[in-house]
Amino acid sequence: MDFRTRVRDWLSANLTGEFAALAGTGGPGREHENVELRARWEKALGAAGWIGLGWPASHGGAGADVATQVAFFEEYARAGGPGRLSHIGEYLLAPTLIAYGTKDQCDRFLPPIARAEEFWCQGYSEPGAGSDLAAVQTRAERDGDVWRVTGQKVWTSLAHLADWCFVLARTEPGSKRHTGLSYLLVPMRQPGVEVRPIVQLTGTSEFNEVFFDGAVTAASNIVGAPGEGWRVATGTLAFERGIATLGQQIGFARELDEIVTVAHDRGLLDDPAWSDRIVDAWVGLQALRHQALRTLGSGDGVAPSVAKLMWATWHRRLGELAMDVHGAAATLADGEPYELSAAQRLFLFTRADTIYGGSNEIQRNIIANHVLGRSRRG
Amino acid sequence: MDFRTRVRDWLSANLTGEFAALAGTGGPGREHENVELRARWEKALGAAGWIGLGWPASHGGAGADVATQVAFFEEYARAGGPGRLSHIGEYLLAPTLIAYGTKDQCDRFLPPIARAEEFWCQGYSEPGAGSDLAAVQTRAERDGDVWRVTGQKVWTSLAHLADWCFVLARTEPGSKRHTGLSYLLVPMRQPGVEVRPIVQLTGTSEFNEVFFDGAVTAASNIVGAPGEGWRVATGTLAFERGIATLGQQIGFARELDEIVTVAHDRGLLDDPAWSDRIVDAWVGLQALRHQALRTLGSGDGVAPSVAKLMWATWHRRLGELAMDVHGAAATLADGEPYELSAAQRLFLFTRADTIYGGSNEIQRNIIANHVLGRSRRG
Amino acid sequence: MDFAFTDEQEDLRATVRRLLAKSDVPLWTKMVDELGLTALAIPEEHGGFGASLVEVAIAVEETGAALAPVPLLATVTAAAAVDPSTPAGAALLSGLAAGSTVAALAFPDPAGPALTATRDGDAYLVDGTAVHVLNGADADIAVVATDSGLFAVPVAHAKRTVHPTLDQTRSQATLVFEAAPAERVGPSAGPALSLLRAALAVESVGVARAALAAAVAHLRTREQFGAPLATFQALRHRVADLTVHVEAATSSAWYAVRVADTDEFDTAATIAKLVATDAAFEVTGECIQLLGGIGFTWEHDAHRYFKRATANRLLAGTPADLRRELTPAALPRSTGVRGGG
Amino acid sequence: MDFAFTDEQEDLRATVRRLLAKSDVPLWTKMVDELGLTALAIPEEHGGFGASLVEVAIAVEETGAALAPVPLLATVTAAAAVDPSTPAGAALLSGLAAGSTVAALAFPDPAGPALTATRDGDAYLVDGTAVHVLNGADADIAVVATDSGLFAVPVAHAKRTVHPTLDQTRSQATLVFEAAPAERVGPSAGPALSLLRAALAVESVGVARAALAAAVAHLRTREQFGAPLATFQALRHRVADLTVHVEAATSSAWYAVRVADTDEFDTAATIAKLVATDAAFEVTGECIQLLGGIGFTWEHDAHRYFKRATANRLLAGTPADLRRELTPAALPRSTGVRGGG
Repeated sequence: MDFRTRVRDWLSANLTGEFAALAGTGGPGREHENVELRARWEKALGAAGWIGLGWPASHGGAGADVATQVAFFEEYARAGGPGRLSHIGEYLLAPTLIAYGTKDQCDRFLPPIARAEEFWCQGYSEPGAGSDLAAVQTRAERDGDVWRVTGQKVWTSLAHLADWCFVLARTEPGSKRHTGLSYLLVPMRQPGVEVRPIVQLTGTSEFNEVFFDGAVTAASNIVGAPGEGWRVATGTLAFERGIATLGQQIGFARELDEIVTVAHDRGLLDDPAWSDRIVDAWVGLQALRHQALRTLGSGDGVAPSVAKLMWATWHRRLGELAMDVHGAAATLADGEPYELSAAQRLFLFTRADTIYGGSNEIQRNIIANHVLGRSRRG
Repeated sequence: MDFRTRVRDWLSANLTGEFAALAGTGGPGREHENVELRARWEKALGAAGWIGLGWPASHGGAGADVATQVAFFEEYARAGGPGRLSHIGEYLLAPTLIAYGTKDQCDRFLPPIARAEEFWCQGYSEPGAGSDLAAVQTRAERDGDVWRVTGQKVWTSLAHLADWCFVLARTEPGSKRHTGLSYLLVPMRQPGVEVRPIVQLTGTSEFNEVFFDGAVTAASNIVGAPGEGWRVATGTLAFERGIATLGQQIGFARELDEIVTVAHDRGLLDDPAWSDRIVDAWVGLQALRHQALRTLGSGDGVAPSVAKLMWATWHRRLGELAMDVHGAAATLADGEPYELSAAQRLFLFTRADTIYGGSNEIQRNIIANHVLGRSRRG
Repeated sequence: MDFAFTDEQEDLRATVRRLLAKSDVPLWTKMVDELGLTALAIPEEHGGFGASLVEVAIAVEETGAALAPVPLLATVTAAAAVDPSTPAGAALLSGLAAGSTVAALAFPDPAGPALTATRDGDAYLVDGTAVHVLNGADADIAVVATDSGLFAVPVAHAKRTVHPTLDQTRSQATLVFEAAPAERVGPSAGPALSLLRAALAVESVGVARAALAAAVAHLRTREQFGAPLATFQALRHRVADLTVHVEAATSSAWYAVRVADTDEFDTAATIAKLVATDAAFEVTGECIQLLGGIGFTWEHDAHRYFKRATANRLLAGTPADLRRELTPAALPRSTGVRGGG
Repeated sequence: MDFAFTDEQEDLRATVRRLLAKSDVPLWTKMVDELGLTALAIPEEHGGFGASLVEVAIAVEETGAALAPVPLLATVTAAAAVDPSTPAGAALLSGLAAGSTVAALAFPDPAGPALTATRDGDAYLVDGTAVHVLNGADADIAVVATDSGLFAVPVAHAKRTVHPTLDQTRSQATLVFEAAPAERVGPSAGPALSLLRAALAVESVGVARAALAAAVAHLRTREQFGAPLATFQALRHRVADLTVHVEAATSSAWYAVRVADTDEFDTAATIAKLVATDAAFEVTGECIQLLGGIGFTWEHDAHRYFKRATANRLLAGTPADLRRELTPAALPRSTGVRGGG
């Protein structure tokens, strides 16, 4: 049986019963939905061996190539699989450990990720630093057998669910910018860690502030040498997106379908001005797909930035289209206190698409550095 | 008889005979048309007292207020009056002389402008300096009773017709940027001046390079003190546009009308996608008008930059619309060697609209300086 | 045409702005009792100040900039639509001027059946459904646009459904009238929609301006990569473009206000609604981007500006609707041949 | 799907680029005789190299980047449309492979009558008017898309009007056929238009890339206000956005090339034409802006890129036409309800 069929069969057999309610829930803008059930679903995924597909076999993975991983994401999206909770561990931490960690670290941390027994969150951004990831003020001091971490992180997705956080902290007092940072693995469930959700414009929450006040982690929980944190953190930043892109686009297509349905029901499709606008959205989605197919795994330095700018900008415009096809009715919410329709949620959360995960401005800086050479700033 | 009627009557009585051929000719993108006849037309305008309407009566003008001057431009545009040749003297030099010049200079230079006996051009921009007007390398040395001017100016409209040029030249050797510049009035018809037309993307020419090689002007032909040239030049830069705006918009409306006619003839107007696009162009034109009416004469510091950005951007889009309504036929020229249709000329020359007379980037710098405070650059 | 404000008008703006800056509660009471903002354009003989729509628009623009959740726009547009020469209109205006009554214009769904008024002896009965009635939760009197004129109906006589809204700073209601007793307050519903559109345009100017000011303040104070954000040219140019949007919105919105007494008003108000609400939408959306992460938090006001701008853009005629309404003006002859200018 | 080029394909690209960089005259002779570019995709049994459309597209992209005034695109699209299993097609391909013949695809005005072919004994007669025939001034053979298949007609048998063009680097002709003797070279005109569109898309990628490279070179060398233009963030971000356009154009154009043998080709070629020519239009236009004053001089190549991009955008289906053609694919069921993905 080919891989795709295997994935499809497993999903259709398992996304049933209590899990049937998960279809289409979770993910960006909807991370607040069905959290406990999704955590159980992750364990089912892990038990079936779907987590860590791309890790090398030597590290407990399936050593799947890019095309195979893409196939998984596509089938998962097509089946309406819910937004993932273990992806930060699987796609951000694990490649980092595999590239820069010790064997002991891999042995300790990879299996619980693969079994969805431990969830992770990412402690990079800090308040007031915006997109400037090197403006780290969180500090960690070595104290005997442990690191003591004090500081504040922000925009931390899923921190409230996470068991661990990988933290960029300043371990050389007085160091500046990219120097003197270390990459620490810090347990979240301890007295020195406080998580406060950030309520976003949708009225829901999926990002958090995380306060470390003398939080403790074992001295061995450092990836790379002390002071090498910037290299470790940026070496795997590019893992963040890419492979998931084609699956993400299936979700986009579903959103566009809903828009088409509304436009049809409201009798707009006979009006060429409306159908042209929808055709443009559809063409843009095809262009996203062509871009992903051409650049996936190509190692092209600007490809991730190009892809992020393309999809975030396209998706934001899709959110506007979703509202416009509803017309004035789109100004009414679905219910009290602030229950939003799918179109409204899409519309509002896509304003965040162009900011989180590297803002449009940061992506433009990266591309410009590549095309025009580095500039002094940005 | 009210002023408007007087203007209208005069135009309908005079834009006849040989001058009838002038209707709609000249102006940006068409400065190469009917030059000699337009020069005679300017003399007729001057003889009738239409040049210098806004100058104070003490300087030989009519002391007309802004509304009256606007009325003249509107009626002139409505009658299809040709692109002006004396406007650089009338609207750029004359206000400068009135503000900063001596009585002798006003007596010497204003009357020939008002009679259209002497045409002027503006010697500010230099090759390689782009929008950086302070990057002046042209130098002038005092030599007994005269200044000797050496250097090169560029983007000089109508230089090939001009009798005089007002030149920003460096008179203090070794001075930098805005300091050490002087504002000199230099006769064009002398051996030390060479004018070379710049052929633009339309295949026609209205800008020039001007080479000064020891060109001479009397010591008295300096406006303001030596070294004060920057203040004199920038003090009247804002005169450049503004009052002419509402007349310019009548020309824009005529261009839009032509587009509507083509769209109608090609059966496009029954298609809402096309009619919406034309409505948007029309709405944009109304917005230009509202903007001009609200800010004319308001002394609002950013208003000229806002207006320039608005009209240049709108006009560029109009040029694209003009091509699009023709479809594939727009790729064929009207004749050999490179005769362009009105739509093609509009389309191509509007690419210059966003560059000359202060590029979009320069206008954005000016607005940003106003809103955000000055920055180190730009 | 003179767009300049008189000294008195500038004073009014400053006074309204001062009150709004205090975030006083009860704000509405103070707006009405202390400043008499609902009385501005009502004739003196009906208890008002006899000022013009310009004064009203100043108050609406400032109230929009503050996103104040008060029924000012609803009440003053209703007041401006009422014909003072009708007896019931005169009475209603007195109540509005005194601030004892909150009113709102009520229109049917453009895609649905019209609202109708039928004579019943000396009185009238209104039937039909009005949708998206602004500040419908607060209104005492609905000023209803029917196909036979403008009618005042006590909201108590309608079935009112107050909806939760995307923009939480302004309520909306659906009002269902079933033979609701009504009084005639104007011969034609004609100018009512244009008044609402012009007011939404002017309000959107205030919303856009305030959002941009918040973003500008952020850029001037926040540092990144070792320099204030306000020194980054890409952001500077974005701010310049947004300034152009605000300027264009201001001009078209105020043009409509200035021609309110002319034949041009319907077209000008439609253009103003299109230009100003599109501009406010663009500006408030981009301000979220300029603010970065905090821009999409609930805590920051940026999303409130954006949601108000979104609502103003879609209510009382979407951009798509407005373009179609403007088509005859933009393409006046089916021959496609028009006179210059 | 693999978008990667083989080493041989990269070599081909480098070779073509080297030749074009020399601005050799006669360029066309060298392209044909030395590199055999017209023979690339022609089967070996007809004198070609038997390579794929990928190799052809590489040559077209590079020739576009150089704005070389040679009939390469016209000839190779005609060659690709011809069915080698037809006797006349096989003969024509031999001539094209040898470079002794220049061909061009010929289509009717979409708004006018179709081109027709009628049987006349063993031969055919073609009637009708073909418009905007690319490189129509140079073509010996018109490969004519009629409603009954693809026919080769010697241009000598047509009334040819060569037009002056906005884009002076490529000629266009109108060809009027009146019972012109013709040979059948393909059963259906079907893929001909898609081949032309895909080729124009790929060529536009080259045009956009070259224009952007020229602007980037300018920004890196020119100083203003005491600093290289390449350090101004507003310009840097503009270049980033244009890079995104070029990338998107590259992906959609090459996607079409890669699926040329599948059922998807017509849709993919139409999307590629829309995406890539719109992108090239935007990029080449903005490059004029980035270059400033010299950007709109006749002397600089910027306007030539812009004019080629303009022509490619409007020929073989305007953006408005293409959108309408794509509507069934984008909105496949009139119910508006579609399956996910």
